[in-house]
Amino acid sequence: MSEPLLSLRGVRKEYTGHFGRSKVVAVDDVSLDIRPGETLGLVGESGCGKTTLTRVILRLVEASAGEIWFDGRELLGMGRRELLSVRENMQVVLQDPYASLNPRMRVGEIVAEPLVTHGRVRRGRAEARSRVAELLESVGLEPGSQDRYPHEFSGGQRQRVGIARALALEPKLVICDEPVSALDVSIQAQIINLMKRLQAERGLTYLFVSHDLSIMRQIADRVAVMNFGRIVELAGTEELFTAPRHPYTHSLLSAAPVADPVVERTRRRIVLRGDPPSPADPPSGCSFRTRCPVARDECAQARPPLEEAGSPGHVAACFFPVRDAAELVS
Amino acid sequence: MGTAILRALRRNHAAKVAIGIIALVVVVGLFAPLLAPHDPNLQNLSLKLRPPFWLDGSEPGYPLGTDKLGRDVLSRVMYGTRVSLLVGLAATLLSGVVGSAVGVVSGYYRGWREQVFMRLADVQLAFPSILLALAIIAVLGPSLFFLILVLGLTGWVSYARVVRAEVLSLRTREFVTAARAIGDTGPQIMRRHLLPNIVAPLATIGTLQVASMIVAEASLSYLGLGVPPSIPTWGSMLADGQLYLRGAWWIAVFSGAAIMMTTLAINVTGDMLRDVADPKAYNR
Amino acid sequence: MSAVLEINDLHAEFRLDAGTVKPVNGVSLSVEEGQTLAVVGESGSGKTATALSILRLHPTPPCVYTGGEIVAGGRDLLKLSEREMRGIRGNEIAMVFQDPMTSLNPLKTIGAQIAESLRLHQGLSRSEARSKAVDALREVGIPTPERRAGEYPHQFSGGMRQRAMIAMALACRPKILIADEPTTALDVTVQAQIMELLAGLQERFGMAIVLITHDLGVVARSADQVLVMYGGRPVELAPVDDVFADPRMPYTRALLRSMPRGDVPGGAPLDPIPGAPPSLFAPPRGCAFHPRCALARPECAELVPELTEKAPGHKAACVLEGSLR
Amino acid sequence: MTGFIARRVGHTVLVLFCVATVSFFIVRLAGDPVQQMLPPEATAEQEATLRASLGFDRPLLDQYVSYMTGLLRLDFGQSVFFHRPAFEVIAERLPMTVDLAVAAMVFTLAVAIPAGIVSAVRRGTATDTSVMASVLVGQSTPAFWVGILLILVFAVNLRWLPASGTGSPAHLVLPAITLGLYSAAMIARLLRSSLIDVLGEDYIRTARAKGLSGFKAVTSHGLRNASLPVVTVVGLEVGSLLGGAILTEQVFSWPGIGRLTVEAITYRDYPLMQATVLFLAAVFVVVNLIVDLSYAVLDPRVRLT
Amino acid sequence: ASTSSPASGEKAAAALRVSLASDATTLDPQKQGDLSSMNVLINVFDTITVRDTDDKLVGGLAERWESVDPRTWRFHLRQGVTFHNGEPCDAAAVAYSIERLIDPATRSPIVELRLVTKAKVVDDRTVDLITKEPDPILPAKLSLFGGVVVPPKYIKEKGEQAFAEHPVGTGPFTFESWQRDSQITLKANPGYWNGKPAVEQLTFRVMPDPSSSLAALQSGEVDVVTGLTPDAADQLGDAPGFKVVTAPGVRTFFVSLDTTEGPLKDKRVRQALNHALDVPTLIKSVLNGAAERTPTLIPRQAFGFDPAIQPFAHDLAKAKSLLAEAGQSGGFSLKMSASTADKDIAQAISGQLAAVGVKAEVSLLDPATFKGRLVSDNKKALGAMYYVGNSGWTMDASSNLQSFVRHDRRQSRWDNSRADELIDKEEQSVDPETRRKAFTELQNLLIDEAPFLYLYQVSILYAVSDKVRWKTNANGTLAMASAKLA
Ligand SMILES: Nc1ncnc2c1ncn2[C@@H]1O[C@H](COP(=O)(O)OP(=O)(O)OP(=O)(O)O)[C@@H](O)[C@H]1O
Ligand SMILES: Nc1ncnc2c1ncn2[C@@H]1O[C@H](COP(=O)(O)OP(=O)(O)OP(=O)(O)O)[C@@H](O)[C@H]1O
Ligand SMILES: [Mg+2]
Ligand SMILES: [Mg+2]
Repeated sequence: MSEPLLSLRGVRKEYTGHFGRSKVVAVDDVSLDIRPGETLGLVGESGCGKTTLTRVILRLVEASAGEIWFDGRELLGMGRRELLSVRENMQVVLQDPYASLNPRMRVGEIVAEPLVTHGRVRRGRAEARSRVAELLESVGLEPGSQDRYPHEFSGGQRQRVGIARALALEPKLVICDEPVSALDVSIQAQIINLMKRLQAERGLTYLFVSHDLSIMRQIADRVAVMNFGRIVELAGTEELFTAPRHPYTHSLLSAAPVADPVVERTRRRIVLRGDPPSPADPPSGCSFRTRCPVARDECAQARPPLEEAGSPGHVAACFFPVRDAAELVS
Repeated sequence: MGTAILRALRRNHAAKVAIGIIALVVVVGLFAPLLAPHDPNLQNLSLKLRPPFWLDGSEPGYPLGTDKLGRDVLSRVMYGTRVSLLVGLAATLLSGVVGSAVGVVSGYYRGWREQVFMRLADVQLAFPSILLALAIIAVLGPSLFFLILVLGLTGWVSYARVVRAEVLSLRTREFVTAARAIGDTGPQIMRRHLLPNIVAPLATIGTLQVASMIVAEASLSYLGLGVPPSIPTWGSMLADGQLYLRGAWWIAVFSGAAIMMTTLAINVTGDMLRDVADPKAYNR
Repeated sequence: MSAVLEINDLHAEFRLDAGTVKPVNGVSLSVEEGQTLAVVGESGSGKTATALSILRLHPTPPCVYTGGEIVAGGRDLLKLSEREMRGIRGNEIAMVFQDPMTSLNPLKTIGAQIAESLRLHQGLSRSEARSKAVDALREVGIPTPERRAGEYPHQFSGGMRQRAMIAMALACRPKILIADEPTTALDVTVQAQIMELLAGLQERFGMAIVLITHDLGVVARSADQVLVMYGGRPVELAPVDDVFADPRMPYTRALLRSMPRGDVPGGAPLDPIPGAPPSLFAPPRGCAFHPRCALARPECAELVPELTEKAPGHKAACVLEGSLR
Repeated sequence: MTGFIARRVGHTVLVLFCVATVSFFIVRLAGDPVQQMLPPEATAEQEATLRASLGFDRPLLDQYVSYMTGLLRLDFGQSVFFHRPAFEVIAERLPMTVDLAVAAMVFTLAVAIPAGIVSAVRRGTATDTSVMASVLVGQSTPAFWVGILLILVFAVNLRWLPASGTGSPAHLVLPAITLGLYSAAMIARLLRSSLIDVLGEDYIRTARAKGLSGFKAVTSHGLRNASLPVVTVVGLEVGSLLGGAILTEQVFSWPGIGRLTVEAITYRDYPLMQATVLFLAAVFVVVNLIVDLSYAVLDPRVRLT
Repeated sequence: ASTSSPASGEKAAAALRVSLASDATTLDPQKQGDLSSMNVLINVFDTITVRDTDDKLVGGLAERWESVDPRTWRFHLRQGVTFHNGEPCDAAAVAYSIERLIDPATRSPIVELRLVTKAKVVDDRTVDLITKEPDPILPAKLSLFGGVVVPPKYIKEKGEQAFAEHPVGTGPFTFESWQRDSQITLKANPGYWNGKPAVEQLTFRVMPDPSSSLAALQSGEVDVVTGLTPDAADQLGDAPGFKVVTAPGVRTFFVSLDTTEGPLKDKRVRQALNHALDVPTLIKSVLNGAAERTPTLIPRQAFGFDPAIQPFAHDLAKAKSLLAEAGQSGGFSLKMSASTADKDIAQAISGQLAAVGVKAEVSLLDPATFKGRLVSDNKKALGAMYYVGNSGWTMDASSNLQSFVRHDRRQSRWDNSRADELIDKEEQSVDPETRRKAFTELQNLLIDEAPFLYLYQVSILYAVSDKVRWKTNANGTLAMASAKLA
């Protein structure tokens, strides 16, 4: 297997509130490898730390601990200049297509901005225009859209602009933080297809964040499940969907509705009890235990480590990995 | 924004009238030397306190009457336009530039810069501006420039606060995150992404402030802290005329009407701008 | 069983300065006691507009109800005075909104907000209303409701807020509950809890639910009948199985095909609907879907199809006849 | 909470320290009380003698240090002209100032709240337009002008109210209106726009869906939410009502702090100028501290940390 | 205070309400130097000598006085005068008062007694004032607050602070109450040595805005409005029941010229400017006639005024030819400072000078700044010209010339050795004839050399309701003892 493009080792991020407000551990001891050319999916519930993890990787927020290796270089200790060169190879597509484009800039300027910042082209030059036109075309927008403002576009088109901006520098890694969750279902599919096509054409590597498991199944090669700042399960996509080990993964899979009334009527669902705990006041031991249908006393004592569970490359953090979903349905 | 303004205008008749008034005022101000029938400072003591043309005792050639030194009220009101607008605009611009810079920097960087600037703003707000005006004008003598300086210096805080609040919310917006991910530096982000997005609220407070600066000039004139007397201003005419309200009311009334109309027009325009700038509040 | 709510050819439009939009354009539907009608459609298709029209909650102006009738409890709601309408809102017909954070007043306690409608409609005293509010919270599964009733919305998690909204809506035992995307803002696990809760409460109290959603999965799970909307018009109305098994409107079919499915292995490219939903300010001529429709015919650009019965109990608005499979 | 208060008190002290320092130097820019005290025909020796006996001949830094150390002992210095402690001179005016400020605030709120509500609820109608137009007229008319017009109408022509002076509640009416007009206009506008924002919030729709009438929804759900941004401005306005009443006090011969400030300035009475500036600043910061604290009362989400 | 309610009618019989533009600073008569305080205190305290309503110097607390030697003035006191608290006003009290005034610790802003070194009690009713140099006009100076007499025992017992809070004098009114910046109430002193005043109660109301004080007069809240400018007085118009009273005053206005440099160095230019001014028109138009022309710096009532001296005639042709002679036919520009209070007149003067090509750019300063610059050691602080007034309350020409003429005086910008000699002569001689001659020569010199632009002495204006009978004296302080209410 090839060297990982991105490697996280023990990454941790704490947010400390001002003046004695309790601290939140948003990302807790995360280690991950992303191989060149693959799509690693990251799922988890709201507030589990997905966005924070992507921002730590992009060094938009400073990690509290750990190491991040990208393309053989350690990111966290880098200075500003060095970081700028890394950024050429690591770009981001953000969630909200309405908020992620500056409403006062023309689409052409938005897409050209990375090129300008990195000195590839000069603002407003013909060369910049033609490069932008190419990029827009590759994401399925008319080259003539350059002179229009974001609000003149629909959500899906805006997300295409966001993707074009991310691709402008021809990065190796694109980090996608919920790129389709703000879009309509009919548009989601367009964007997912586009991203898959671009990956195939350009050999891109994706870190793809979503809370929607059905999208993960379509796009990811491997999926990491995150809960309370930690990776609780990581496996190849099909393996994860067919043979999950962590009760949390099970509950996620079971909760996601399927667009088929026949299936829905026959499905046996795991409905979790209670509410997710507050991040400011996490439970001891395994953080899922308060809602876990199979939790035992041991789960409160210590944190289960991420260990090989079943097939190679499948890891889960549970003292009592689930073998059969029936165990969970009460 | 431009088309939005036009669209808003089509609908908003008050704003149409308001912009018409502002245009008129600007034209009168610019071309006062051509339009005014007299030198505004030309005195004719034998023609003092003549009433406007429709009253008995009026003097031909002085349609709005004369003041106590026999100067033409119409010409003075026309010339006054220049100074009032100049004071209003320049002071607003000055406070706008200072305030926005402070606001953007403290909102974007936060930390010690924010602390320093916000404490400074507290001091400024807590310090009575009249004293500042007096000190500056007493030391440096009355002049247009210092008047603008004083008004400008006392007005920056409102910009700084609004801009800072605006920037605090903008900086968490995703397009700023995107710009940081691209590698834009702080100054680049402030210039390319933050400033263009606060223009609308700035324009709004700006217009409102122009109006209050015009009124403030009048108040300082009343306290004798205005511009040199050779420069006719609405404010000083209003202040002078206050004494004559019962007899020669026209001295104050025409300048007062000019102030009121202009500030009203500016305020209406400002309201319209705010509605345009905040479509959420508008389409409801 | 008879329909507790029946809407016939409802039209509502917004007369804005920038133009007139018609988000509710000939909507007809009916719901029976204990049944759930799901309204689906893309963003901007008029789902919320329809829901708010039922309670006449749109601001007037700019909204004008230009036609149709809304029959509930034997009366046409459009003909009632505002005063009479107030007696119906929250009492006979209640509503749950999408975003439980913004739909609750941040400055009032949860208990007070629930008690408000009890005092209004049932004339209860402050303390009676208060204790009934606690009961209502208990019904929706909030632990220690006595204490929680005195807390503010920000002290609740998202799921709890939505439960509180439901408790508020159900406090007066309405016959009809309109739920506008009640779970969209929530996590899947919490979403499942809420849907479960609604189903349980529907069983207990036998109310009719109009469930507005854009999630076909949610529809599949909870609906009896489905109304599909597109561009402000109803385009398909049928029992849930029929809609999924044999959609008669190309839009519905395309929507179903474009859905990524979590229960089948991925790999094959998805089948998206090209283009974007129509603007309500400048709707396309003819069938609003025709520019995106793979099966469009020339006449689709001219004529606006009515909602007609294509199969027993299965209505669709399309020139095509017969199954689309 | 205690942390918050401690921090804010720290800020307050810092701000007051800066104000004291700035005012100390600024008043000295504007000229000398000795020159104002003596008639022009005084000789240079007479001037020097008086200056020395007042201590203004000492090095500036010396004077600054003793002023600041005096402040620590709450000694604000001795008014040169009034021959009394500056603090006493100010304290004496305080009741009048407070009377006027309170009356003006009452007027302000009594006008602004209904005006703001009506025009927000009737947004876009003729009512809204006319209310807002009058509000704008109020905002663009200088106080000295409003004051004299009120006097001419209500005191001279109608003889309903006294033209100036103090003594009875009737004396308060005209100055309170004059003083409160600008704030009333400003708060009405602010309340309107903030209420319009709030009326578009989802929870207002929720309230209406519950069966509340539009009016009830505004009063029981809208007002308190809309009051949050308004309270800040009310706080700032209280500060300016207490200290900024200069023109109004002048026109109505009202013996308050504003006129004292003008007197201190015209006499160049350093200690008194410094003391009034410091006093006004203190009022301002304290009022705003109270405003911040009141957020916590108004808004349960605000935790003072 | 009363409103316009009918109640004011009955009170009016005994109570007189007078508006003041600003409040007294302190009621210790020796610690103030401002007109507002004096206006009040003149009614509570007596001075050693007095100006009567015809401006003659007459006895106050002293019945008569004489010069014992050039450096000693002897004052014979009136008998049986007591302070309001019953304390006798005897020679000891007078001596105490003078000594208190000249003691630096008192920090008195009253400067007239600068030459007095000592007050000596000769007997119970006789006091000698010793000066370090001859002071021929000392008795006149004592008609001002330099000659105020304060109660020694009261001050010693109650302290300075209490005295200022509740002043006790020998005057026609006793102090009642003081609400600062609002009003001061006095009561008639039944035991006043000069007879009980007709007015039972005297109230001073502080009203800084002239428009509103006139409004208060019309609405019946005050009976007398003082401190009016001609413009303000004009506003009362012909409202029935009220009138504006004009009384001759001594405050004399002129424009100081910087004769030490620039075009104004040339005496022809200075004469030209004097000819260019049309003072009668200024008086008529800008001051509404409320002033009287003065040929030089000396008002008519003052000792030393020579009625033979003719003022400059308004003569533009002559002015132009003089300018041409001086090589200034093209005109020139310079700055003219004035206090904001004199805004109009300064502009009008500038407007008249413009007729001969002289551009005098008016620079207005707030009164305090103006005064600060006027008395500063920088004689150029106010520019080449400034418009200023001089009170000259002693009604002796000496006071009018004192600080402006002799080259070493603080406000002098003229260096003329003959003038200096003449000043020395009038200031040091106690012989009236010698002094009169010196003044006459000085006035001629002032006309010839024209180191100033000579203007006018302004009248004192006040508005009264018809029921008030009262006449002010020329120094303009509000001695109300003689006032009556109809
Ligand atoms: N700037 C911040 N300061 C303090 N806490 C933060 C900050 N940003 C995020 N958090 C907290 O960190 C935790 C993780 O947040 P994060 O945004 O990474 O979650 P997420 O998985 O992306 O959630 P979502 O699905 O809602 O986007 C949350 O509890 C959040 O409240
Ligand atoms: N109050 C209003 N004023 C003007 N236009 C409105 C108003 N409410 C709705 N509309 C218009 O009606 C159309 C339908 O809106 P509606 O909210 O019903 O859509 P929806 O189907 O609920 O979409 P979503 O899934 O985004 O909630 C929108 O395009 C909107 O422009
Ligand atoms: Mg996120
Ligand atoms: Mg909706």
